[in-house]
Amino acid sequence: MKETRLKILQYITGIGLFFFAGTHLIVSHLSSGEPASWESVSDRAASAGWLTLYLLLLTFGLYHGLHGLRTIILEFSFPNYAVRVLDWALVVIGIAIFGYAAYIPISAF
Amino acid sequence: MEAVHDVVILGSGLAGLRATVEAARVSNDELDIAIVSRVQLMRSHSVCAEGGTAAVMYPDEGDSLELHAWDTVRGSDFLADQDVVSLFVEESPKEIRQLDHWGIPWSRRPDGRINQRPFGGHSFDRATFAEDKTGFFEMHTLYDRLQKHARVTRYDECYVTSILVENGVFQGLTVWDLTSGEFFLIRGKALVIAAGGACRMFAFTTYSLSATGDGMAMAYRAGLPLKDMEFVQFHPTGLVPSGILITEGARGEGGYLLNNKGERFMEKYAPTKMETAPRDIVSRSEVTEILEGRGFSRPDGLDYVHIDLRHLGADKINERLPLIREVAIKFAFIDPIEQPIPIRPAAHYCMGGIHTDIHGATPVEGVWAAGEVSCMSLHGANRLGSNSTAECLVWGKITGEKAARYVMGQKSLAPIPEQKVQEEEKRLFEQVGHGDGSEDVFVIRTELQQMMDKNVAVYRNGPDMEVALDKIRELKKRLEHVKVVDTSRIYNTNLMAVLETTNLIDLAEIIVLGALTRTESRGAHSRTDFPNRDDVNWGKHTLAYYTPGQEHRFDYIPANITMWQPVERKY
Amino acid sequence: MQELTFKVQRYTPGQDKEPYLQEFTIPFTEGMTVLDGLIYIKEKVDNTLSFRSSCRMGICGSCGVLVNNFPMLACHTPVEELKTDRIEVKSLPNFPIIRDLVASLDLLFEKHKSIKPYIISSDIREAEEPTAEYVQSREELESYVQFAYCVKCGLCMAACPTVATDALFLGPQPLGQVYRYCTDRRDMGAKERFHEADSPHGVWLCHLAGACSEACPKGVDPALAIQLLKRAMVFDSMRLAKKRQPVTLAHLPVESKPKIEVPEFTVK
Amino acid sequence: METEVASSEKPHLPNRLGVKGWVWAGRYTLERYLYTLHRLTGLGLLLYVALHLGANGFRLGGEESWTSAIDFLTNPFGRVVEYLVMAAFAFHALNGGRLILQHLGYTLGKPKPPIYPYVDSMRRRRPLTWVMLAVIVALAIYILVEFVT
Ligand SMILES: Cc1cc2nc3c(=O)[nH]c(=O)nc-3n(C[C@H](O)[C@H](O)[C@H](O)COP(=O)(O)OP(=O)(O)OC[C@H]3O[C@@H](n4cnc5c(N)ncnc54)[C@H](O)[C@@H]3O)c2cc1C
Ligand code: HEM
Ligand code: SF4
Ligand code: F3S
Ligand code: FES
Repeated sequence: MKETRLKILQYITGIGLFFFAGTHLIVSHLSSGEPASWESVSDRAASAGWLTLYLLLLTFGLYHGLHGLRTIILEFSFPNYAVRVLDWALVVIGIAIFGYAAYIPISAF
Repeated sequence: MEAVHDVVILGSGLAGLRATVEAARVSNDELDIAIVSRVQLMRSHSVCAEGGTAAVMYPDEGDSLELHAWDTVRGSDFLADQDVVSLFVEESPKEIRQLDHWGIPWSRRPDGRINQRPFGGHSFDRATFAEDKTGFFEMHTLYDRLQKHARVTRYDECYVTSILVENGVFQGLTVWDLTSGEFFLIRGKALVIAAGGACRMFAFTTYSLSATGDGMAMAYRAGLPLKDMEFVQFHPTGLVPSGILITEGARGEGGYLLNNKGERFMEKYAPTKMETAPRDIVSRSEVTEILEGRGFSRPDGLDYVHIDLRHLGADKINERLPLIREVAIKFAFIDPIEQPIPIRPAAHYCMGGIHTDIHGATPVEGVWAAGEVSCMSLHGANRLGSNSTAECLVWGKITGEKAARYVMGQKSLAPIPEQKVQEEEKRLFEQVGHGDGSEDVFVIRTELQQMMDKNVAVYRNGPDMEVALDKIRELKKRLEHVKVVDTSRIYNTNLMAVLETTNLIDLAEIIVLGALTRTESRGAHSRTDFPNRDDVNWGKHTLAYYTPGQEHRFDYIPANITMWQPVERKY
Repeated sequence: MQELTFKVQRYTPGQDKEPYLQEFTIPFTEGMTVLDGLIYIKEKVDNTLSFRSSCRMGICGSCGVLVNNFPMLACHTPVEELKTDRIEVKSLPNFPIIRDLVASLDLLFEKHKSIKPYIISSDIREAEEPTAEYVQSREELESYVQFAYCVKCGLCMAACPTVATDALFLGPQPLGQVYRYCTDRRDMGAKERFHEADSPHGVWLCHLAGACSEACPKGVDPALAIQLLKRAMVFDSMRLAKKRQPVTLAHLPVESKPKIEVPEFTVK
Repeated sequence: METEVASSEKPHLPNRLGVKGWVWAGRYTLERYLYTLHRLTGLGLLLYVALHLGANGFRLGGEESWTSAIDFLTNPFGRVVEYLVMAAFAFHALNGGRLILQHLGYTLGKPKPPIYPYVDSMRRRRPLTWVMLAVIVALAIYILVEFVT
């Protein structure tokens, strides 16, 4: 059951995001100090822990967001043959963004 | 335009759906079956059936087929054909089990087996029920099951205007598709008529608005005789003022009937059975109470008595009679847990119908009839509650099977009755469809209904019915000058009302003529000028024949007595 | 309240390009329903008005319309309940208009059919030639009977925001019936129906807007059925579902009570 | 003439609400509008993520380019956007939690034969939903206070 499995992932990534994105947001937007300064950013990029968190966050966020987007697009009465095209398009977009976005922190590691 | 099918089923009530499923089943989906209904299939009047379906399910707990047969025969005031009754009691338990296997939510006993409740005139608790929505659940179980059969073509909202028969052979139906406005012919090799009853000729009735006796009237005009039309059942508990039914199950579960003094008046009329006496008796008792001043009066004349459920308690009412509670709150602003419900007798069932043999076959080759539209005669002069849904299932099955087997015996189609179709289309859209008439169909219909309520009701008498007859003939004349304002062919309910009213008036005439001739009181036909049953002269069925351009012709055939000779009917 | 102002949607194909609202003023009588109002208009004011009705007791499901911007059964709505004397009646949204207040529900019926809404039995012989009834406990009955209350009126479909955009979405009524049948112990067809519900326009396009349950006039609660269906499907796809025992037939009790007496036959 | 075919042939007027129905459809209470809000916040967050990832590219240009880009965050408009993202996240996260639970049938109660007047499962659980909304609002206010100070 393909759709069911995809949706289970949507839930799991949702729960994951709750923690990862939550931490990320609190650390980088709410904590005192200058979380977004070049130093802080570079510091975090140098730590394996933070790097893992970022990559997980990125994976989960991309899956969750793009699957969510897919759901909405499907609702415009997407016929079945077009769904496959859509799916592949989203996969390609997802991988491209992932490659680009993962390269940045990894390159600084 | 025309459509061709093997078997055509007219009507999608319990009988029609059951027949369709059976025809598809016995033919292994090889026959091309059409089901035609003036409403969307699952909206048929049968969904209103509330109380239960009679069947002998517990022979080891005291019930027996003979007992069910005896109750039915006695209930019918000894007019039922007893061979028909025998077949019926044997088949109905099978139908209960069949529906169980098809998914109906029958109410259950604590041990997980099917529950049954007491019903009027039955000596054993044998009304199988699904809460108080029995007909509804049966309909939807059958409708759902129908979805399994791929070769069934459905004609939802197609109003059949005539049944075409030539030289005693079925040709087809002329149909007006309400949603597209098309008028066309459906040809078929066999027809099952399951088009329901006709009590919408009364104003205060439990019937759906769509049950206007079309099937009976069309069959009659096609040359099929109608049997025992004068027997119209009045249900004792129609909710005031709408006429919506308060199920007999409410009394079966222990509800009391009370007059304005708070007395359980059934003590006087049926001391052993009390509230669960047969319907004709309870209805007469209520009318007597009201006439003798022990009812409650209303300015609109709908005087009433009470049915009191309070002592049953909230739990039992919510579990066993949820629909009754909902209906009472919605339509009378009364919660039966806290207040008694105002009720009075309401026109409820046509014992009469298309004359058929024991297997539902009509005198025309290739045509069967089942359900309320037919009269085999199972109910005689008075139907027992819960026997009708059972009848629909039993004869739905029988006729569906017979029709399918008939067609599988390599029958050919009758030739196209080109001319008849054209004439019918003309009758509909040209003759009736003019806007310059002087009469309003809704006025005519209301006058008919009010007159029937007044003159052809629970108690009848000669002079009243003479007045009724005159009125009917007057209305019939006036209907010829009716105006149809609506000019569209699509969903023209104005024109539809004209067709319905034509049918109702024809049937009303037959009812009144039959009732006038029958100079006795039997079952639901109760004449104050002839208060006794007359087995010597009237132990027979009335048959009415259509004779174009002339008076209706009446004939009589004896009731088929195979088990019990008539005796006095006491409860 | 003495008088009611009805604003009724009118549209006759071939005559009108667009639906429009027509205003009628009619007398109020106590206990009258929206359907009574429409019937009054039809019979006394304008014979050309078209709408559906049959049972007039809220059980046949014919008369679904949009009353003051909420889907309702016209016959099941006493005017008093609306708490206003201005009543706007339109045909159900998300369904094509046939004429005036009459909407085409064909799409609903087709979708309903597509989910195999009937008992799929493992023992075909017994299912078609019953020998006895199946036993069903109270809990088993209660697990589905609420969903069997559905009158197929389509109000839920008119309410659902996903149906509003997606013509292919199965929708609350069919999905609710998927669960109704899958959870019935007499049925063994869960897999087949899960397959239908797993399509891109199936159960996962329900985002729990809850409007379906809010609009449902018969207390069916399709939203609940759908969420329970999702759970069943999630468990099934993760192979966590418990295996269900097939139903058992009722056994005849050992003891039997004496028969009630029947009068002797008097004809031989 | 089969109805399946005929239905598509008949010239009936389509009457689908379309996207308009997400925004306003009639007198519905809470959940139908939470649905819209969840969707809006989801899309908003996705948009933000996209921009955010794009902006991250400035890091490749070294400290200077990053700092100038990040300056945006300190101007009032940037602050408002940042706040909205935080608030949207708070809503989407908590409501998402509710949805996950309820989509799987939890907290909704068991089916039972309806008793008139009918109360559906959503309505029965609505108090919980209101509590959730209250928490979201409290969070949003808390974040606002944090932001201002
Ligand atoms: C309120 C109420 C409660 C009842 N409760 C019980 C009960 O508890 N137990 C019991 O045993 N009996 C009960 N009955 C009686 C029983 O319900 C009916 O006798 C039975 O349902 C009739 O079913 P039917 O299939 O013969 O016809 P119906 O259900 O009336 O169906 C008639 C069909 O014919 C179609 N039709 C009619 N005219 C045309 C036309 N011109 N063109 C096309 N189609 C047409 C209609 O669309 C419909 O589909 C009750 C009756 C009423 C009124
Ligand atoms: C914080 C944790 C999050 C949780 C718990 C969560 C939960 C959910 C859930 C359960 C859904 C499915 C809703 C439905 O099908 O009805 C959903 C949809 C969605 N989410 Fe999230 N989400 C979270 C974060 C995010 C983030 C960070 C984004 C942005 C990238 C996002 C974007 C979306 C989108 C676009 C949808 C589709 C909305 C729709 O179908 O209406 N979510 N979310
Ligand atoms: S679930 Fe409720 S609203 Fe939907 S069709 Fe069934 S009865 Fe009507
Ligand atoms: S309204 Fe629609 S989105 Fe789901 S809960 Fe009901 S089906
Ligand atoms: S007329 Fe039957 S539900 Fe309204």
